[in-house]
Amino acid sequence: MKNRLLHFTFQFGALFFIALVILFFALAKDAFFTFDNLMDILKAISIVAFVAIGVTISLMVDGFDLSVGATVSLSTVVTATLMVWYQMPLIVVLVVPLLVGVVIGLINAFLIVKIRIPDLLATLAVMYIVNGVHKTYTKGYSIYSNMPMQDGSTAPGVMLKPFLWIGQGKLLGVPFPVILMVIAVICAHLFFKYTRWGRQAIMTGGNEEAARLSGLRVKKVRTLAYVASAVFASIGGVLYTARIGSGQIDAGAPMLMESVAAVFVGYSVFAAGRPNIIGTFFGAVLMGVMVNGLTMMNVQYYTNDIIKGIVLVLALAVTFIHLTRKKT
Amino acid sequence: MKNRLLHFTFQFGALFFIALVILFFALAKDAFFTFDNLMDILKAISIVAFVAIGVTISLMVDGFDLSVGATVSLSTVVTATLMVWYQMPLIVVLVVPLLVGVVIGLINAFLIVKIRIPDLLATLAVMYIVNGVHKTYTKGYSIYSNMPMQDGSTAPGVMLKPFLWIGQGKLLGVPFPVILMVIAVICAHLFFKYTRWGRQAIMTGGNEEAARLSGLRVKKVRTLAYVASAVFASIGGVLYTARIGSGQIDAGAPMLMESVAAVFVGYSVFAAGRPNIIGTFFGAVLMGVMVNGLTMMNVQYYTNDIIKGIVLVLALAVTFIHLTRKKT
Amino acid sequence: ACGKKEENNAAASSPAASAASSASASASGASDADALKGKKIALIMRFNTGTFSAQYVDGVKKQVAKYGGEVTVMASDNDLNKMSANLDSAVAQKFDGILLDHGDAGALTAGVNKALEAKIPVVAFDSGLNGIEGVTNLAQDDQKMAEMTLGELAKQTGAKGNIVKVWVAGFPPMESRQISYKKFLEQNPNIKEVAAFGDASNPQLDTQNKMEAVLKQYPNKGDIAAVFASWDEFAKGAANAIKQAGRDDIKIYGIDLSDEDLKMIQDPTSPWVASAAVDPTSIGTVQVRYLYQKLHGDQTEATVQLAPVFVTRDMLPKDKAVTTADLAQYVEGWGQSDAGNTDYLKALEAAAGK
Amino acid sequence: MEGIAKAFAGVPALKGVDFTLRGGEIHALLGANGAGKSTLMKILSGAYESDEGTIAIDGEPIALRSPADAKRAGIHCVYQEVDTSLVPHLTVGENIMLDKLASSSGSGWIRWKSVHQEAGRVLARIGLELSTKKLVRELTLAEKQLVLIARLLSENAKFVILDEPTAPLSLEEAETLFRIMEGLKRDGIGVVFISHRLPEVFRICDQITVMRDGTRVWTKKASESDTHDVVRAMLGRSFEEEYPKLEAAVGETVLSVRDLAAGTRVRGVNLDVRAGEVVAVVGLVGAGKTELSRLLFGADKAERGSVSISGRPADLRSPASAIASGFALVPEERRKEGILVRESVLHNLSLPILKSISRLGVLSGASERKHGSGTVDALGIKAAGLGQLTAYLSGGNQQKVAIGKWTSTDARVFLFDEPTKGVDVGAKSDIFRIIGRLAQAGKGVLYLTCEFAEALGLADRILVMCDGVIVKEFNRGEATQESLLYYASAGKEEVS
Ligand SMILES: Nc1ncnc2c1ncn2[C@@H]1O[C@H](COP(=O)(O)OP(=O)(O)OP(=O)(O)O)[C@@H](O)[C@H]1O
Ligand SMILES: Nc1ncnc2c1ncn2[C@@H]1O[C@H](COP(=O)(O)OP(=O)(O)OP(=O)(O)O)[C@@H](O)[C@H]1O
Ligand SMILES: [Mg+2]
Ligand SMILES: [Mg+2]
Repeated sequence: MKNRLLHFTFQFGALFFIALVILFFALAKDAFFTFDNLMDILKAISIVAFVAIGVTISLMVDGFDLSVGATVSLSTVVTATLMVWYQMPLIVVLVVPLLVGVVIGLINAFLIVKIRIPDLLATLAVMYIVNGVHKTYTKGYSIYSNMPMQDGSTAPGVMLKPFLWIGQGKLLGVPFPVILMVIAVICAHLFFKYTRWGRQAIMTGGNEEAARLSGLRVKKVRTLAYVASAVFASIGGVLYTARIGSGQIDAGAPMLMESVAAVFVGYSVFAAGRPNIIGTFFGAVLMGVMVNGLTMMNVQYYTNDIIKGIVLVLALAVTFIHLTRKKT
Repeated sequence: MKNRLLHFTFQFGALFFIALVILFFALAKDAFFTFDNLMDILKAISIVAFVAIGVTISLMVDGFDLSVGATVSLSTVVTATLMVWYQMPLIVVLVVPLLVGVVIGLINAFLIVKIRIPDLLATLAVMYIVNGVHKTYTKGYSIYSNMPMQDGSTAPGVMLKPFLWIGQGKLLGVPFPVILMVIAVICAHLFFKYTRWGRQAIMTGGNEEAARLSGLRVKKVRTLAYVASAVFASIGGVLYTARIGSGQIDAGAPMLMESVAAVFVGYSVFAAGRPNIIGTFFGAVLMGVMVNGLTMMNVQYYTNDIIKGIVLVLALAVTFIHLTRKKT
Repeated sequence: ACGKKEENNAAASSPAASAASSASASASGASDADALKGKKIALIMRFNTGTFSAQYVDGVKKQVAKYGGEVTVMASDNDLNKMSANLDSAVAQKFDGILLDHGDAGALTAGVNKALEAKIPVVAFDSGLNGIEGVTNLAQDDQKMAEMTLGELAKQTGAKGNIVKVWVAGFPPMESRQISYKKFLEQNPNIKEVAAFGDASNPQLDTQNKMEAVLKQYPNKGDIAAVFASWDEFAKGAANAIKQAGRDDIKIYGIDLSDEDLKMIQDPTSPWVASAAVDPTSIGTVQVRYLYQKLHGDQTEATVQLAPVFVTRDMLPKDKAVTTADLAQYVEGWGQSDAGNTDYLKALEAAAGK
Repeated sequence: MEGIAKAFAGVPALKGVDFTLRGGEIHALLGANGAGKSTLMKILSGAYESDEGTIAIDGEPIALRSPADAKRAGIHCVYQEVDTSLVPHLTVGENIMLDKLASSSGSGWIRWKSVHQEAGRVLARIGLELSTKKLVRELTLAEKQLVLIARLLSENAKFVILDEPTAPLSLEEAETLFRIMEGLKRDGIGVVFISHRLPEVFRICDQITVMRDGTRVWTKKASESDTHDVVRAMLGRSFEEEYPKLEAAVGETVLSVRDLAAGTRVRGVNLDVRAGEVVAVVGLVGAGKTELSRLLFGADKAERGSVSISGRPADLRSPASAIASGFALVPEERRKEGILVRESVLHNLSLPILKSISRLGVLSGASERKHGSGTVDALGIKAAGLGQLTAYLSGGNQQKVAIGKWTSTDARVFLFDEPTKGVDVGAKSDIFRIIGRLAQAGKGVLYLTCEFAEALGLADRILVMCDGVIVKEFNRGEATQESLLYYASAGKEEVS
């Protein structure tokens, strides 16, 4: 009985903790627990959630993709320039950044799978390169509708309305990016839980050698995982552009740490102790709730980080104290 | 014979590569290969080198300290405020930041060794906390001599001359921070190569359980490694303050990635394929040479990152293509 | 303020109808003051690093405090997505007024419209929100600032020689400054840019290191005439490098000015001799005043240009340290901006001060 | 298989080996540690690619470039290193069905219910009672081995390779395995069986191939050969499998354990070991031997009980303090616990004695090397050099390194947990000799094993452990295999 209870605390400890944080803010501030505000929170995390899903996938195959932030940046400016500089139709604007993601994923995979550079090292190098590429491409400028070009002329294009709707519109009262995020989370979760390819990725991450000996083409699996990671980051970049209505240089730089934090909090959810999609989603929610709630409480902005860090530690401690107890 | 040659290329490939980069810049720009400029390069990397030594140590015990950047920031502002706000004597100004480092290291170690939160997760959380602390402490202001205080008065202290000399002075024509760095690199290298404790750290990193069953106090070793990592970062922070003559908020934020890049390039040096002090030093040198050389060549600032990334990839590829060949 | 006045004709739907001041705008000072006390104001910032930023926040806070209100600062870590989320959240929390610091139209338009619908007045600083009716935009004239400091550069160098530019794109004010810079180069064919760099993520140390490399490349006196630092964080780094190298032939002309910068400009050994700037504290002050005008129900200008002031070392006293607070004694036009002040606001200040 | 050759980093492991397997036969592949058995089988199962040579099935040449190719050809393998083929954080069920899940054909959707049902059926076939929902990382080594065998049975194999499957298994479990192998044979499946336990080889195998130093020595019918033949072929010299018992003077009690307990695995153990005495603790798998050794060594925390060495209470708060008190442990899972595989032989050997080879903390390279080469010579460790990574040593030599690192310490009590698992007969008798010498040097030796024959041959006293307690004590010569088995399996009733 006691053991059951313990197991329960442990399994749902982190979720309970998130609920507690939400409850706290709801009691402290009336404006917090309103439909609109909760939607605002979800909308705010939607971009990070996409990037974090990508990071989760790379971690699932026991890799680590440090280049996601740079990929977000590149995809952001590519999306914006396609509209502003080249006046491309919507479909091109949506597809090309994903192709860019595929290319970055393949480069990462090539370095890691073929050249066998350890992932942290390889993706760090790619991070530098992609950061350089996106800045060189725009010469360091942000991209916005009818921006003045360097030759003195004015860029012909504007940010397309339907494109901006992707980031700012609502469907049945729910912000569209939130809908996209929820769909992505559910699909990714089902994929990794119930499809063979998803399990193959998890096997590869759990023990690459065992997976290989079971006849799995682990190189292919890892390659695809890196491509998926980069493509999710690209989607994050497209959403970012649609959300803010311009292409910002270095927009993705803060995304890396934020998404990693979400993924890590996700380790605690359901006491998985491992990267998992649902956990990542709740991790992103927790971070979003914290930022929103703390601002409402009028906590000095510079103390936000302290509280965020402490909450992170607590969430992690709940899980890992237990995971450890269980083992020994 | 052929094998020997291959082995040689491999072992010294990365060093050769660095030499090549230096040669290239030397041929391209007369001013590059002068004593003064080389000293400038070493001076420029001295701070990153200290931080990177810390990161190397945490990686040696199979950990990863993401909090070093935040530690640099905190130590920077602590150093500056001790002089400017509190007019402390030099010795206090030098010792207190190191104690701060010790405390951060102990917190990291507590979370990792006691609570058993995986290192990336724990140090990420600590990174947030420490970043919040240093901003809260200074309320977001930079710290400089006789700064106006928020209550309208003027801070009583100034940056001490002998303190600034640490970052800006020269000894026998060599910048003092360079001397410090060289001493630190040599000592750390000797420590890990020739002392019992250094060996214990490396063995703990190799396989913690086997090391524990061989009688090593692995918890102590890992704790000390995290403390060392944070203390090196603190020294980096102190040097930072001495170099720029003021305490800047968030000064350390870019240090994390830069030092990690140096450490990773270091994996290639002598084909170690693992963290090592000398490698880290050369990694930092390579990065410093690139920044300096590219600035001299007046390369567009936004392409710097691309070149840096490509050089990183090449340096890593040299090693890991070979390491892999060797194994199979 | 030399801003152009634009009559705001959206009287009916104007934020003037804010709940707190539904009384007519010509009501007596005392009751006005009561109605305007205790307001909750949100300040949403794109980034908040550096002394300049800190002083700006200070200006806002102090002014709101003078009016008996309370400020919540929402920082966005240079992430526009976070900034627009913060704006959403400020609207959701029904703040009485919203101040924006930087950002851009694309990211903020939707949120600002939401705020206006909710009858929350918005005053923006350097956010490029000119297209939205009902928002007062403060802007510091970045092109003018660059012109001023570059003009001084030309004057002191005799309009010839090699110069170094420290600049980075990606931020609207920077991009405006670049426009003036380009013009300047065209107009002064004898001035040649020999090096250009800049990194916003690590401005000071990176500039210091790179400047050292450039100095080594041009080791002789006279090789470099001057440095144009488009941001004070860059100027600090460049100043350190030049000063430590003992190259007193090179002068730095900067933009922006904080207390920290002022000390460096005053230092006779420092190469940094001039900077163009708007007083960060008074930006905050003026911005708050306009917000309170709106709260009071007044119609305010759509655009308020904050005139920059040019400060050179020669203007400053040699014998005492000057801060931005008392700089006005030495530099005309600095920090004295009475822009946006009204009688009832003065009354409010007096009333809330008690 | 014909003319198979394979070299690692220029060092040949196989030099042109021929090997033939027929359907419906159990073919034993024997050889000393490092002979190349596993390497040959890894080539056959696609885990390695051969440098030279051809493989043909039913006369058709076939290219085996990956494990997937081999599986398509019906070749399935249970690898020697159990942990390399399991995914620890997944369930038993998923691990059993791993090959199916990894295949690229069939439906993309997984029905978890049927996965667990099917896995449960196979487990029932091998008589293992285990929830298919349990995580593999919580299993014992034996259970892991059985999971791998279950995986094999879930496939439609034409050829089956079992690389030392019996090493971690108890006698009973091994019997079950033999029954399964007989079944496979009846179904016309060809089975390769690798083992260092010669008696079982002769019991169940039809053909025997012996390898030495990367070459095939001969292939014979099992019925036409005997242990002597095989051992001579393996080692290149005549050799009597024996347990060389070195006589040692028995002295004072060095280790005394009273009522030691922790959890359900060790429930109050009392025992004494005297100087110069080899005491064996025998028991079936799961009896709690490993747990006992870990408690004594401070690797796990005891709940109650007292332990003293030479009359002084031992400090068992950590392995480090246990070592200071005079313990040394050669753990069961050598690759994970005994040695650091990514480190050199030299660094492994010097690990516990870093203090004594350093002055003021500075290591003396000369004395480290002297100690290293001394130990390598004394124990007959076969390595390319002191700088070789232990990962590339054969199993027996790895085990010698795991023992060798303790021989220069001043430990008074040596704990050996199954030190002969996966070790060839030559190395095994080396290890026994080492243990004998330790006893002669006045050390107390506690030898934990499930190999009754070893205990009978080696020990001065035998303690039978069952379900966490010592149920019976025999002096040398008193016990037989049967009586040990009786107490080890039925002892429980006698106690309670
Ligand atoms: N991955 C590898 N890299 C380098 N050398 C290896 C590798 N694998 C095996 N070897 C070497 O190849 C030789 C044959 O090893 P193998 O594992 O086939 O022996 P084995 O007959 O299975 O021995 P055991 O009975 O101990 O399992 C040994 O000398 C071993 O050191
Ligand atoms: N709570 C537990 N959960 C999972 N495994 C456990 C637990 N407790 C002990 N074990 C493992 O069970 C195994 C069996 O116990 P133990 O090793 O003590 O018996 P043994 O007689 O040594 O068996 P073997 O012959 O397999 O070594 C040990 O390897 C131990 O790691
Ligand atoms: Mg083998
Ligand atoms: Mg055991």
